[in-house]
Amino acid sequence: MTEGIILDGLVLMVVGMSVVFAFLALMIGTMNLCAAFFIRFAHLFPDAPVKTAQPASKADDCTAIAVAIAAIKARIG
Amino acid sequence: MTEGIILDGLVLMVVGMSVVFAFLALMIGTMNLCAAFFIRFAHLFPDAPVKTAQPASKADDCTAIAVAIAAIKARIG
Amino acid sequence: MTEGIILDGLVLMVVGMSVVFAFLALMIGTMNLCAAFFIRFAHLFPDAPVKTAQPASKADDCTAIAVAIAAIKARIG
Amino acid sequence: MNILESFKSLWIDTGVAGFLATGGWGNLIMIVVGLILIWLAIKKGFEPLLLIPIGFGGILANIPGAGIAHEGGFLYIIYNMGIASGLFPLLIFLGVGAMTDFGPLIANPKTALLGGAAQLGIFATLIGALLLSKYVPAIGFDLKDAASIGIIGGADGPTAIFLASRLSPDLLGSIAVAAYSYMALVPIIQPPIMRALTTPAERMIEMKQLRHVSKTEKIIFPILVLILCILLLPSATPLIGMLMFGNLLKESGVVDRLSNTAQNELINIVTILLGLAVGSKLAAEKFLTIETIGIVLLGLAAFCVGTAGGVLLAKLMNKLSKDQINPLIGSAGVSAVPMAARVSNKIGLESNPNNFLLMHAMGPNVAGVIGSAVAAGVLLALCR
Amino acid sequence: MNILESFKSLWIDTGVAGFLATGGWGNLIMIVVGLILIWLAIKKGFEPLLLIPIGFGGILANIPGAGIAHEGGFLYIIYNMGIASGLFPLLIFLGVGAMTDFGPLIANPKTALLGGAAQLGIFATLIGALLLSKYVPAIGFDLKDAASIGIIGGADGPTAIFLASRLSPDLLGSIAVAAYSYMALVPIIQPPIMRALTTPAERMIEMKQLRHVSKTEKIIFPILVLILCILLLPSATPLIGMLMFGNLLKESGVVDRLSNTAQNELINIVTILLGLAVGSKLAAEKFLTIETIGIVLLGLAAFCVGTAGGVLLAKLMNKLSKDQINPLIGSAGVSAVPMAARVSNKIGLESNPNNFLLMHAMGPNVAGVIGSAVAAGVLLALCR
Amino acid sequence: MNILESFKSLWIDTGVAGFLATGGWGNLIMIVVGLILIWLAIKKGFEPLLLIPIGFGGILANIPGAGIAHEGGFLYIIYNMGIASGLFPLLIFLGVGAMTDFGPLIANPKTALLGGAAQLGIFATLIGALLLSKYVPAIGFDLKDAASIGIIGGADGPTAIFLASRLSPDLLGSIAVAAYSYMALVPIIQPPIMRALTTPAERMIEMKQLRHVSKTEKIIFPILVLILCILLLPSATPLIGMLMFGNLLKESGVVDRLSNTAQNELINIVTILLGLAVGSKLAAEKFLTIETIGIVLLGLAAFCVGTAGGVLLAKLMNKLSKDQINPLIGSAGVSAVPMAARVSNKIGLESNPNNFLLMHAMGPNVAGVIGSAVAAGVLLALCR
Ligand code: NA
Ligand code: NA
Ligand code: NA
Repeated sequence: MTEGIILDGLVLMVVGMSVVFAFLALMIGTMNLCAAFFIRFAHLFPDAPVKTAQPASKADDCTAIAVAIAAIKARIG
Repeated sequence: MTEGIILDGLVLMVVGMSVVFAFLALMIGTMNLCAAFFIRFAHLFPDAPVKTAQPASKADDCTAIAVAIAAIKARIG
Repeated sequence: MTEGIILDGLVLMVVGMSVVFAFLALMIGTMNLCAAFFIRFAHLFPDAPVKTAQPASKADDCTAIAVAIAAIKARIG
Repeated sequence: MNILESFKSLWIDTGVAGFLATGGWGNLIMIVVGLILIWLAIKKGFEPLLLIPIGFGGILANIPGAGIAHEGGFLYIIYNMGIASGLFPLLIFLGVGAMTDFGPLIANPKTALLGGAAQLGIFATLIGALLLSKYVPAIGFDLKDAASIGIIGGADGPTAIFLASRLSPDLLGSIAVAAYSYMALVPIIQPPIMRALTTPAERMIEMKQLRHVSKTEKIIFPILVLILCILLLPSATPLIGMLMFGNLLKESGVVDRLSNTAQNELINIVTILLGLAVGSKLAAEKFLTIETIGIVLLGLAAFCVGTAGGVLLAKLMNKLSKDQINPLIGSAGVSAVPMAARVSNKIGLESNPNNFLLMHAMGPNVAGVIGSAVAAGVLLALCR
Repeated sequence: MNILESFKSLWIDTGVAGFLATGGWGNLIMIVVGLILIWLAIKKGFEPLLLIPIGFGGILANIPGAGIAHEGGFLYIIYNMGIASGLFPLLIFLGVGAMTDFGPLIANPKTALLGGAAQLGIFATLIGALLLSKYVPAIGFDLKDAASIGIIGGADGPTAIFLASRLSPDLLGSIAVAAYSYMALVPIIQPPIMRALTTPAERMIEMKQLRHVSKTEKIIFPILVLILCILLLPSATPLIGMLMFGNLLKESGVVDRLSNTAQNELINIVTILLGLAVGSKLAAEKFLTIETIGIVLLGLAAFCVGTAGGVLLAKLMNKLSKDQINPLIGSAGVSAVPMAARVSNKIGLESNPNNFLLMHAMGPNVAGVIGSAVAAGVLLALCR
Repeated sequence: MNILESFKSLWIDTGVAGFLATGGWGNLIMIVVGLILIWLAIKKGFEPLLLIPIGFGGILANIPGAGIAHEGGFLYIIYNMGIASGLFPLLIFLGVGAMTDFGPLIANPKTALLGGAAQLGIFATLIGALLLSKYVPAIGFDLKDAASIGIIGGADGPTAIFLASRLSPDLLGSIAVAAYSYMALVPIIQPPIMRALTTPAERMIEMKQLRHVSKTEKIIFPILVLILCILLLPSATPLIGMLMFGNLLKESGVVDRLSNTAQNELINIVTILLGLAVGSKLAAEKFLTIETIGIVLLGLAAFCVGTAGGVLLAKLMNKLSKDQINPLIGSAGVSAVPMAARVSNKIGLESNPNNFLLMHAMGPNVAGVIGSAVAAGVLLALCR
């Protein structure tokens, strides 16, 4: 039986390493696809940080108090 | 029975909106009383931020270390 | 019986105060030993703040990004 | 254990196999839904603080075989710890209270009524839900479900989550998603209604400067509201109580370290966990139903009716009261703080470039939060 | 469901109806008590960080019908999570440890004895409580209650809450309120006693400058105290252990991010929840009794005896030791950090304008924290 | 109750008596072990953020009679709340994700394979553990124990704690201590292996500048990895999911307040509690065994094999791929972020003073975190 358990260990090693490599290989593949896509269409994705509605609309705030309140629900809801 | 449940909905609407308005109306009333009171006796409530004992007594602190320690229990207890 | 409980209180007082003083006395004793030791060998304990490995090794960081990442596992994981 | 068996058992556990198994397609769709929520949050700025965690929680909850949202799973544990117990929404209300300035409401109390009128959306939607379940065979909302759907009209996240978690937890996911999505859409939903119900002349009305509010009044306000709530509607005191506790921490001026923690670290930590836990309720079998479509439509109706209610009462008050009221501030009564108030300000500026309504709209706006908490209290008291 | 019935059922649930119901007046009074605590905290600066949450929790706990402090209510949940388990007071001790500088004690170890003498208040009060319950028929404190009341004399919040939650949870509310109130009153309670027990000459004594304490000594101190506590009194190690763990985080100098979080966000979050949970123990039926009056009087006695004990031992030590000790620093032994040390400093300055006792008083002051934790350990060990 | 009896009962409870009682010596040794861990953390800078709390927790857990780590004790409560439930390691992974920049990996994807090869240490050690328990009578590790020991080779704290708490909680203490200690020793363990397996020529290889990675790619990456994990290995999704959730919070750029809290206050609070709870598993009867020596030796082997695996694959890839790869970055695949990457950089600079490998090594380094989480998923799926 202890034989058996050592074998189990070997099985785990084979299976485990294969899964790890399979996972990472697939990850690399998709990342390369992504990369290719983004390098090809880079112009479509200006690197400006994404904006949320609220900082945008913060423009029309006009008093200090408003800014204070702006923190509320828009942030948390 | 489904008739009944729709009626229940109408009942909830009537009761609910009345309670909401009653609550807010009472709130407005008491707020107006408050306001009247405070506008009348404004001079009694100087708008200086309320002080706690410890900032007050911080006066007699004389070393940096004391300030550090002052944070302790007086803050939390 | 209520007599008994008052006596219990007195016992607690005697025992309690003795333990409190015993504890603090021992504490004072060990602290004095420590102090004696440290005053004797002060030169062995330069008062420089203790350093951890990572700030030390931060030296060989060469890009902003590295500093950002430096925060990770070395800190937590 | 042998290699083939092991690979086979791993294969059976894979998501691929899971999605192909019976019912698996549902999980797949829900994961896509979660991704859409995340996309809306990041690219369209839809309430990202809530919709990113909710969307992510929805994805995690629908991973076949992982059981993250089932007994023993960590989202299940977080849900029971914070939402089934009611703690998370209440702690968020604590932080919201510590962030809220009731000054504009104290300065012009009567605008609070607008925060009441806007709650019409809640009850109208409740009836709508009951009618739907009567006439649409595929939909079967009972009174509790209807109440939970109605509260979407409160346009207030924690209140909706608190009520739904008490009355119909199964709908919590879709209700929270609808509530937060429509809050994000307020700038698109409200303006047409506001324009339709007001005349150019009304939209140009300038309101007189708000009076100064003293520190003492601001300290007394939360206590006063709490006392009123205790006297009239104890079932609303957990919500109103924590909101006012947070506000008292802020206004008292003597416990800034507690107030700051409540409105920053504490609310942030709770938001992350609350979002994930709400997402864990986006189970395919509950979400992928005609009922969800019903909830989405009803939620939209709720916002519209609430907006209309607020604007119409504002028109009426403008007729009756001695100093003028611009009806545009009525729509702010739906809460959705501070978005709705900003919308009032924006539409006001369109027709009168130097008419700043923001501060005037903040009154009904924060009153709307109180109003929907009160409405939730009534529903809790009568639908239990 | 019909309109009249609904209004009636809502009316029955109102606080108004609740207060008019049998026993309701008690809740009403407790709510007033809560408001008074909040008023004292805000207007008089009575330990606001604790008394605002405690007062607010007391109000919420006494709302008729809301059941916020009963099984299923959120304060009930918070209480069990944090106080019944003992976690909250220990986490606060963690933060306190991270905020405390034991340097002045390390520089002048013998002053630690003053922190011992001041614990006399604990045990004297314990006996007082037993005498009261013997001679006042309306009062029935058993040994555990007496011990919990005595610990008020420790002038240390977390220790009092930790001990009372273990020995007599029903008295926790009144004990915590008494402890924090008297801590706030230290500047009023102590000076007369200090003046009465000292001669003008003694009050003018100047003490010699404290020696410099090295970083290494400060790192070793918490470990040394923990080891002593392990060897002598394991029952005190949860309290002493967490206090010293916090202090080690601070002094080690290598985990500042943990130390800062422990003394800021973590302690703030726990303080909010702890305060509310303690307040949830201010139930009318427990609080509105002759026993509470007893506790209030005994608490005052505890502070007075403790102060006297410290001062008298200081006088004695001044006689015996070679370098002089100003008896005014003895009163600081009651802990109530740092208020009591400030009082010593203040009274000292009165009789000698350039005699700064603050640093000298910090030694007994922090030793008092250790002393009361040790006393709590003895009571836990013998009263269980 | 009388004085002598009381003193006697206190004496029986003292640590002194406890240490002298049967089995007491074990507790004493464990307390010394805890002190050594704290000393290593403070004086040698061994992962102080974890080893100080773990060491302190170990001391508290071994106080005779205090029962701090037994049912009802506060460390027992914290352990069940946060580790038995799996929450703490997952919340730490959330914070780690929010701190991690996957840019270098996205810029050079193929280096991810190195993060796979280094996981060889996990499985080799697993087999080693089984062999040990076969040939050493005093050691009896079952498959679950072996898997938990193997994961030390993952060189990743939260992953090790998460897996061990699921498969063999009794070994958690020693496994966590071994994992963190060897992570701290990476700068000593890896260099000789790296030098032995590489030629001077290889060590001098300069790699070409990494390309710029756009914001959008960084946002898509965590979602992509999560989807892959869902499709292939749901058992790893709690770990990978929270890691990627944290990273999404960071990269999305729209929820900075959540991201900041996740990587600061939240992770700090959890670290303090996690460390104490892990320490509570340092019970004498479990730790003072031959098995612990086995774990320590196996853990070292795990790091060595992992390092070798990474370096050897890097050599191979360098032969095969068109643009050169410096084998020194292979060792970074063991994770131990960012220490291992720094080591690669350091050794690289030795043989080529203007060859900065840090950024190139960060790719395998962060890939190693993903790799060990995947390995943990396989072990969870097959050893349950
Ligand atoms: Na509302
Ligand atoms: Na004390
Ligand atoms: Na790894």
